[in-house]
Amino acid sequence: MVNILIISHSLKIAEGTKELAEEMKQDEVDIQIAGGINNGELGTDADLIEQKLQNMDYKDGIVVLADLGSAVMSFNMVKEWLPEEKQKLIRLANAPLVEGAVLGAVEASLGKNLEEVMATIEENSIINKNNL
Amino acid sequence: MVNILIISHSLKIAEGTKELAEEMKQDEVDIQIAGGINNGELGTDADLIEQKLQNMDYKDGIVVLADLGSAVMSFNMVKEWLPEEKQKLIRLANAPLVEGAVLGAVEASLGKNLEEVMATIEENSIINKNNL
Amino acid sequence: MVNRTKKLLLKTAAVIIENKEYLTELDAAIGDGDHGINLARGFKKLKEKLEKENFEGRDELFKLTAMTLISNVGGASGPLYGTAFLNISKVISDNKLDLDDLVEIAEESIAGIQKRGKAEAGEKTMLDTIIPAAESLKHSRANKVDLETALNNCLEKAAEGMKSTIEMQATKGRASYLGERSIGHQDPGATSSYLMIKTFIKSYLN
Amino acid sequence: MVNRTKKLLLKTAAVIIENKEYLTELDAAIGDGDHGINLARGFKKLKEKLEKENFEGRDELFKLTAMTLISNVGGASGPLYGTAFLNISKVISDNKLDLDDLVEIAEESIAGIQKRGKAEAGEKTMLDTIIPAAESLKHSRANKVDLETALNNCLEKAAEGMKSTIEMQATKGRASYLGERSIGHQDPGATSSYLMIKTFIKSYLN
Ligand SMILES: Nc1ncnc2c1ncn2[C@@H]1O[C@H](COP(=O)(O)OP(=O)(O)O)[C@@H](O)[C@H]1O
Ligand SMILES: Nc1ncnc2c1ncn2[C@@H]1O[C@H](COP(=O)(O)OP(=O)(O)O)[C@@H](O)[C@H]1O
Ligand SMILES: [Mg+2]
Ligand SMILES: [Mg+2]
Ligand SMILES: [Mg+2]
Ligand SMILES: [Mg+2]
Repeated sequence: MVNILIISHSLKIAEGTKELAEEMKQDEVDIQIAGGINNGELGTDADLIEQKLQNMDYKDGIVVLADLGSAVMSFNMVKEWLPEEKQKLIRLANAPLVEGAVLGAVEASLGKNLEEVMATIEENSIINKNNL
Repeated sequence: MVNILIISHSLKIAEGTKELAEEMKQDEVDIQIAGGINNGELGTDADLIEQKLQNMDYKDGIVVLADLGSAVMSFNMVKEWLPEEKQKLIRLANAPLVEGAVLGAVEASLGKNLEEVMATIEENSIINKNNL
Repeated sequence: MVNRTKKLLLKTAAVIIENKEYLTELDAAIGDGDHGINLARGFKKLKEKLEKENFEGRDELFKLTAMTLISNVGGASGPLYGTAFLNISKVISDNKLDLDDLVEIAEESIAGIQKRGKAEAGEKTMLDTIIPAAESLKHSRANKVDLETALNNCLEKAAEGMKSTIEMQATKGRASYLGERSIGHQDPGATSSYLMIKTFIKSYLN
Repeated sequence: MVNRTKKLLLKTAAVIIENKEYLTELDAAIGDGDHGINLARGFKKLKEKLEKENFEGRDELFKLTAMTLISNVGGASGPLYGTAFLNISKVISDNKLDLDDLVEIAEESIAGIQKRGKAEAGEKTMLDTIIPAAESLKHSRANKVDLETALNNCLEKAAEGMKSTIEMQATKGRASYLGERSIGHQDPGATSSYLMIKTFIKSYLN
């Protein structure tokens, strides 16, 4: 099963997104978060990202959702510290944080593979809010 | 100045998004939230959305960001209850919640008008996380 | 008339509250697992209000139902059922309720739900219960079927409609996220619609 | 040598901490107003660690600096400066520090920052201080300028580079959200880079 890591500058956003995504998952997808710094301030904690990526099961892949550029930068750095075969299985999605996490959780819990989950959440239609 | 309403199923997401967006704003943009139901449960509270839209200054327009379909449905309903000239100035963006709020707050605080703010946050490139 | 309608709405509230777990389980399979919780929260509030206040006309009762669901349900079914009941409140009269009225009520409900949710028949939603029920009423009217038979037929069609959602793939609402994997599960909203229609019809027939 | 470098890093920490408010104000104008806070948090931690531990070589010192900034800064400047210092730790030697070494250090810093941030010169970032400083060192080496003059020229070019960011439009980092409205403000990262370069060079010249 594909697992999901949510990286946000805000602990609240990360926690809320995890709750929202877990509501929709049908099966044992592991959704982890790395939110904020110092337990509540806004920022990215590279150590926390590393710790999560170290401990998550990555054999079927990990989809990473990040909010802003500096979170992406920290993630890219941490990713390079991992063994190469693991790096290949960890993918930063070109997807919106909240919407991508919710849809990604559903896709992953349906047993879709890494490519499939990525393809679905990277569709631009994910932000067409006016299209119910 | 264009103001911003953030509608999320999660109070935490709404609060965190407001904090993140306010960090970036350069001027007196009013960022309001309608997050969750019953002070913390996941859902959308139409009354809260109505209350926020009633009280916000809309003369330069209000950009609305919503997370999922049911938030959009509630918003559309509440919007129809408002006077027509107000309805025209309240726009639901085809934009991701968190990323749209942050970029929208910057745009609005630069004095951009409603059309300009909408155009910027509705660009698909907003979700190209891999493109620093 | 007003009192009978109030009793009907209280009965509906009781039925929804009784089925809270069942509806929630259905929603857990293809949604976020809250449909029963959502509707029970709304109808519990409605019950309290109905018990406290007195009402002049049926329109008032349905308007209260609409606004209470809108304010308290918290999920998509809030604006959907809320707008349906609001539309009903605009057309319902106090002195009669014949097949013409029932057709109008059914059509107004559908119009309200479609205004909010933009769904058509076959998208695995509450409409897949309500549209066949409305069609049945129209068919009965066209064929001058008596009211009791018309209501029995309508209930049968509503049940069929509800069950037809099992084989459908959802293309609206949260269940649509599941794509093909939404097939094989009965839609929670179609089920709550059936429960409401059944309560209305049974109480009418008694 | 190791002790001098430790002192240099402590001095750098002190300078950044002194300029916390200034850097934060610069970031408030075109970013999220935390650059000084971020760096001061990182360098305060570095100071604590430097004071507590003993070090074998300069590589160790720069590695510690890198990892401490990476772990504690919390903003884009964390991975950016962190990777720069990490690269420095890989090339720095304990026995000499001539113009060749300085060019190598400058180039490695730039490579580290570009690896993380993918920016070029002219995008209104820290690179607009560091790239001209590196070019100046290379120019001095090519022209066999003596070390003291080379360092003075380098500092001048770094200052010019920093100031050149005022007229630039940001196309990387948070300031790029402002588009044209980022013009007219000095980049916070370019400023902190200048402060660091100045500290390195002044301490070298003393
Ligand atoms: N666009 C729509 N049109 C009609 N009915 C819909 C639509 N979206 C969802 N529904 C109905 O709403 C039901 C779900 O309601 P509920 O669980 O209360 O809301 P939510 O999905 O917000 O949690 C679905 O089973 C479906 O019947
Ligand atoms: N892509 C990049 N490449 C190089 N430098 C960058 C980049 N993005 C940002 N910076 C630098 O980082 C500085 C901001 O750092 P800081 O405020 O600590 O981070 P954040 O933007 O995450 O709050 C900017 O002034 C700029 O010099
Ligand atoms: Mg639901
Ligand atoms: Mg829900
Ligand atoms: Mg900053
Ligand atoms: Mg920051």
